[in-house]
Amino acid sequence: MDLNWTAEQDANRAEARQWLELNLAEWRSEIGEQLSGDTADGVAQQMLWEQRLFDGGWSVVSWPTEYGGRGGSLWEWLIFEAEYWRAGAPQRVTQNGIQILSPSVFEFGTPEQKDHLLPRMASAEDLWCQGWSEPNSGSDLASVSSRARRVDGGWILDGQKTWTTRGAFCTHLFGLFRTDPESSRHRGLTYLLVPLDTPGVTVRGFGRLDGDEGFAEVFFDEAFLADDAVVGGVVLGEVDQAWSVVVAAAGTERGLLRPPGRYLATSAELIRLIASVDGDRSLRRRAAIAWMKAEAFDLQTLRVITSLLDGGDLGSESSLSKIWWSELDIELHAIAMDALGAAAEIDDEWSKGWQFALSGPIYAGTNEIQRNIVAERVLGLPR
Amino acid sequence: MDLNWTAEQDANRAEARQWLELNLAEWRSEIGEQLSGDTADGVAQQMLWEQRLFDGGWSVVSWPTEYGGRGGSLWEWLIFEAEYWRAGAPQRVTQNGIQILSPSVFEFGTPEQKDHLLPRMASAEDLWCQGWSEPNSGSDLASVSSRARRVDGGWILDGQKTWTTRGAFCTHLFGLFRTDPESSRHRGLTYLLVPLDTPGVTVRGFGRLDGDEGFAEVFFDEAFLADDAVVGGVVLGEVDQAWSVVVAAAGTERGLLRPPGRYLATSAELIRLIASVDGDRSLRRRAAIAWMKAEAFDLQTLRVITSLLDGGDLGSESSLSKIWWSELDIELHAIAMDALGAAAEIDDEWSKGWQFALSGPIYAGTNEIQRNIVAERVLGLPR
Amino acid sequence: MRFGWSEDQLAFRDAARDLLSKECGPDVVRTAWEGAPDPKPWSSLEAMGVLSVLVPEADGGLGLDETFLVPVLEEAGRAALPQPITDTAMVAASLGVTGSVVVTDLGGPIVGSADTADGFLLAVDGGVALFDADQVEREPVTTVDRSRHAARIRATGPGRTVTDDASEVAAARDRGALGTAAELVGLADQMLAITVDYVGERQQFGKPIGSFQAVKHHLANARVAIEFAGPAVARAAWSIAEGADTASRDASMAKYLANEAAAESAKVALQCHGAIGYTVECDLHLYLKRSWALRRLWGDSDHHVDRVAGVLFE
Amino acid sequence: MRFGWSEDQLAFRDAARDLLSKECGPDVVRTAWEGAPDPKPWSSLEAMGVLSVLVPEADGGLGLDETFLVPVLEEAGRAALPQPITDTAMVAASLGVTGSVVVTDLGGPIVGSADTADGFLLAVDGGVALFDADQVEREPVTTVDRSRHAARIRATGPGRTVTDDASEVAAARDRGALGTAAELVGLADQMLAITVDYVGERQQFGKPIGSFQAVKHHLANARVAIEFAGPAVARAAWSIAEGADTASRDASMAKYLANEAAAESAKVALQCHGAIGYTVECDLHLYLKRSWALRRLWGDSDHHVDRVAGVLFE
Repeated sequence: MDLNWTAEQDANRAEARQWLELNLAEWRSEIGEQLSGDTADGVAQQMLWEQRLFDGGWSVVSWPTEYGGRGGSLWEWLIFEAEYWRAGAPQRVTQNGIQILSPSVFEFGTPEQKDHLLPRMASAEDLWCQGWSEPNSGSDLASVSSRARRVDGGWILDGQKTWTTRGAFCTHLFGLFRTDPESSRHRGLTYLLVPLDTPGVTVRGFGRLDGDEGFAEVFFDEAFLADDAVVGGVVLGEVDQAWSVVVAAAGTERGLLRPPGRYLATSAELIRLIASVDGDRSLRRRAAIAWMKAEAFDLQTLRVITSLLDGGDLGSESSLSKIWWSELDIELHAIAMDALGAAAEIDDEWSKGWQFALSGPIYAGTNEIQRNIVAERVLGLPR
Repeated sequence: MDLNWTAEQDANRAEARQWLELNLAEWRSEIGEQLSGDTADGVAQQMLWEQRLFDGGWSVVSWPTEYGGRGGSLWEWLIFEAEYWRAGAPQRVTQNGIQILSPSVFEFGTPEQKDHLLPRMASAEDLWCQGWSEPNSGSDLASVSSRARRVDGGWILDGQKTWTTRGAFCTHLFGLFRTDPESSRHRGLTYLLVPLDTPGVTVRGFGRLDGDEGFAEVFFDEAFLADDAVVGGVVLGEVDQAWSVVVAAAGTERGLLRPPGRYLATSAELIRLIASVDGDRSLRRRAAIAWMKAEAFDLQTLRVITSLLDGGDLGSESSLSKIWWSELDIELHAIAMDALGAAAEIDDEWSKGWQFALSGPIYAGTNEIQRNIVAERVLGLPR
Repeated sequence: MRFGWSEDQLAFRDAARDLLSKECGPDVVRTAWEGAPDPKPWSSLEAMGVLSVLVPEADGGLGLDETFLVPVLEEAGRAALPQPITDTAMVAASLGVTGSVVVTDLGGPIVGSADTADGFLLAVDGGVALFDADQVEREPVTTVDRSRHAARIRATGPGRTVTDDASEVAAARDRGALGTAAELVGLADQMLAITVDYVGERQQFGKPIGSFQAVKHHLANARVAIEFAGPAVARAAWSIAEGADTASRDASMAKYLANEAAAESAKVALQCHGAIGYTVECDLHLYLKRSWALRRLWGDSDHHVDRVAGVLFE
Repeated sequence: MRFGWSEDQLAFRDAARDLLSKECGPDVVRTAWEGAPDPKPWSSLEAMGVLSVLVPEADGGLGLDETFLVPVLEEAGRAALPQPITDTAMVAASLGVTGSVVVTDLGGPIVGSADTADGFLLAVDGGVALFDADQVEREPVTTVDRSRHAARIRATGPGRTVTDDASEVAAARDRGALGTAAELVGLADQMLAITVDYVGERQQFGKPIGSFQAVKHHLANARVAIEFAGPAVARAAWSIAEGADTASRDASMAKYLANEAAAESAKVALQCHGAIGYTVECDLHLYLKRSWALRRLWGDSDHHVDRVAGVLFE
């Protein structure tokens, strides 16, 4: 056990910190008032930021350099993320591609798909949204009913996706479609890559809980998706075999590691807030408890990365992390709301953060599903 | 709405308070050191107390006078219970009979059974324990497998009951036995009344969590229960129809109303404890919250009694109360443990109370079952 | 001893509930998010006498007490009525101040319906004074619940002194806590009801999600919290109406338990709705955000717990 | 950066686990409830060098640090080893005090193994001094966990001063919190493991109770709490071994999270066992009661939260 960072890692951290400080200041003066990343104007601002990140070589720290990455280890990724959130940099509009799609491209993509998709994802030339949920398929992902029918030279898509984060501002969607009409549940699904400007595809943005247009519905109405609509092909993995891609993605390390720096940064802000409002002893105690939980998440991540580097895999334990960070995020913001008292109802950063935190136990598989997974796959309880 | 007590009710309260003060003092000087009511010597002490209660006319306040009661209303019962717990009087060793058996005797008993059973129960001549749970039937009561086979002049009993509270000190058991060997689940069960000195019945006391011999196993080994082993007959209700008795008992008002005075008394003690150890603000806040919950339980009981007197019935709402008082009892004792700090591990009244409180979410139907009932029967969610 | 609303109180409440279910559905609440609220439900309640329950008959009111008003405020909460009915019908009316919409900063610095109110009851030097709409300056505040139309208010005119008596001001604050507690119990019940309907219909894994034990237990928890907050609110109404010694303590207890019931109901309602509830297209958010605002008005949970602790440990 | 036990540390831990699983099963813990504990597991651990991990090689110890000892203390917790191993192997050893069983009142006024200890390390005027068994008076205390054989201790002889340095005493207290935290993580894991086995076997309503979602979620909550307490304990071991500036804060964080993990595990273990667990015939109570005792030794949760808050809000 050695919790000291190496001199090289310290240097990485210093470099990241300096770069972020300088570039955030420049970007902020360039854009004026910063808008929500879940609005059209806000996304436009953030594209400028993504461009800076990519140009600076910080967009995808742990990817190989050939795909636009920095070739860094998971440690360097973790260090960068800690600095990123500490600096108050904005949530990434590229995150659904980088966190959810890219691990599957790395594992299942053809060389041509990797060469084409990954650099464009890293540079935000393509902005990807996730097409998994449907009006009748939320927690029960295997019940998706959007269809893709094989025709000469491509696929005809029909159906609807929804709750698609930032769908109204993205260029592409990755999604699950039922390609074997005789199939049911998790069999007969194909993982397709769909440009959103495909004729027959309609995107309608709508308001999330905080009112920002952070969600979209995506309608597929006899939309023809040509096999070459995406360089390297529109199918990721094998036809009818999307489920194996989905399952593998849940077990891979890239992307699914939630950066603890985010919660450490929020807990540091919370402590400043409470110190500034002269919080009483019970608020200070609650904040100290939340800080410890953020710190524990950081430590657990260090443990997980050590284990991954030793050749272990993440597996179902990611469900433990998801329960922890999502409930911690609510706790951090609930304490802030209590510290703000009457001012908590003002529509500002803290109350936006509170509302966003409430989505944590819902998205990426509800915490009820995560607890089932912990019970069944980690503890081995009967299904 | 009128939350004032009548002059007559105030007089009842004063009478009860005075009687309890005098008689508790006399009883305490009579017995010396008070022992746990879950030990043989403690039960002997408490029988003296039960005798006093009965002689004073306070054993069963709301029963008709013909059965040894005081003929009081539910309000008078409530007032007496509040005074009883406020005075620090001991838990009743007669309670399983008075609270669980007697409502069914009132509703399903023959006149002869009522005349015989009820006065002896009120005077503690008979001490009843409950024979419902079996080694393989806890939450799932309908799965009981102890059998009663009809023979000339009586029944032959076989099987085993367990977790029978104070079984080692009781004279009689009321229990569910499978009388139709072809039956399954809740059909074919009969509610039998069994003297524990019946040959072939063996009782073995064993330690509850706190180490006191508060539980017993009761073994039935070809035990012959004569039809006249209990005056009025050993079957309560109809043969093979015990389930209707059990269901009705859950909906009747007598007995199932948990006296809120018990938790009000504990919260008053908790406040004294915390004031005495100079508890910090967060302990005081926690105690104030627990006090409010005890008070809310009292108020909800007043609401329920008002509704019962208006002709309503208790029904599944008793599950709401059970969840509330059982979790409140743990909360009250957990705060006390925290206030005691290092002294919390000493085996005394508070730590005994803590351990006892932990049984609350388990007995009388686990709180998991109660929440199912609230969801399905109160809210109408699908089973 | 009789702990339940009277026939008259229930009839009055039921009339308000009928009226609000017809005139103040979620669509009406939504209009208040866009601009001025529909005046209809408010004027219907006014016509029913709800706003003047506490006004003496001699002054044209109903001359009744808080035990008549509180059940109606629960209904106003259930409907998420946009106007600040506690301010007008409970606080202002009890201080003898009438007007169509009277709002006050006694419950906190951020005042609702600031743009349409015709009377402003403001804390002034330990007392309260009444100001007309043209005697105040409004600094609008964008709140999460847009239907509140909130602002910070500063007096620019002299106003009319309503009372200098600190105990009357304290009593007004108790009434504000009580009225808000009643609204919160109604909101909690409404969020639960919407969710019970939803989870009975929504199918996942081949069955209604309401048949999953985790969903059942979430909703059971909300039901338990409401079951025990309701009587605390009713008792506080009675204590205040009777001028009981425990009135302040009872108001605090009511507000605390109602706060917690609303918090529990809001939490499980959103979680059991999942992504569908996490949008402004779903009606749930109207009630959710109102409950968040009311939880901190007229004293948050810590404030009221401290008041109760102050009595218990005095 | 490498956050995991080394091969050597794991091998040492596994050896202790094997030893304890053979020599300190629930039956052995039960004997300590009736009288003096079986000396075998303790002397085996002593022979393995566990008691002298922190003792310099020059003094006949292993000359290793807390990162070797802590994984073994988790195993001692898992086994509910009756003797106070944290007192002896962690606290006394780090102060250069050796002996077969050394106990101390630095962690609280109620001291375990008071009847069999051969050394008593007692707080004296800001420092600590060591007393022999015949230099102390014991006032036995009946504790819920009878296997603790606890007493309040009063010195009757002069003793030998071990240190007068307040910072050494404070460091000893941090080590006590760390060692106890490690024991609690082991206990939490043990209670969970026993319960997972039980709910997989116990049938009600025609299936194992572990297939009910409510039971699953209870146990998942315990697993989550343990998952995040473990790394906090490991980090505190490293911080103390390295003499890091954050050592005290990290020890408090470890103790707090371990306390809460043990509390959660104890709660759900008992609830999921139902009446079967609510008896002294079921082994669960041995671990349950030990966890209750250790939660309040060497500082309870409020104490350690306040220490962390003190650093964060300094």
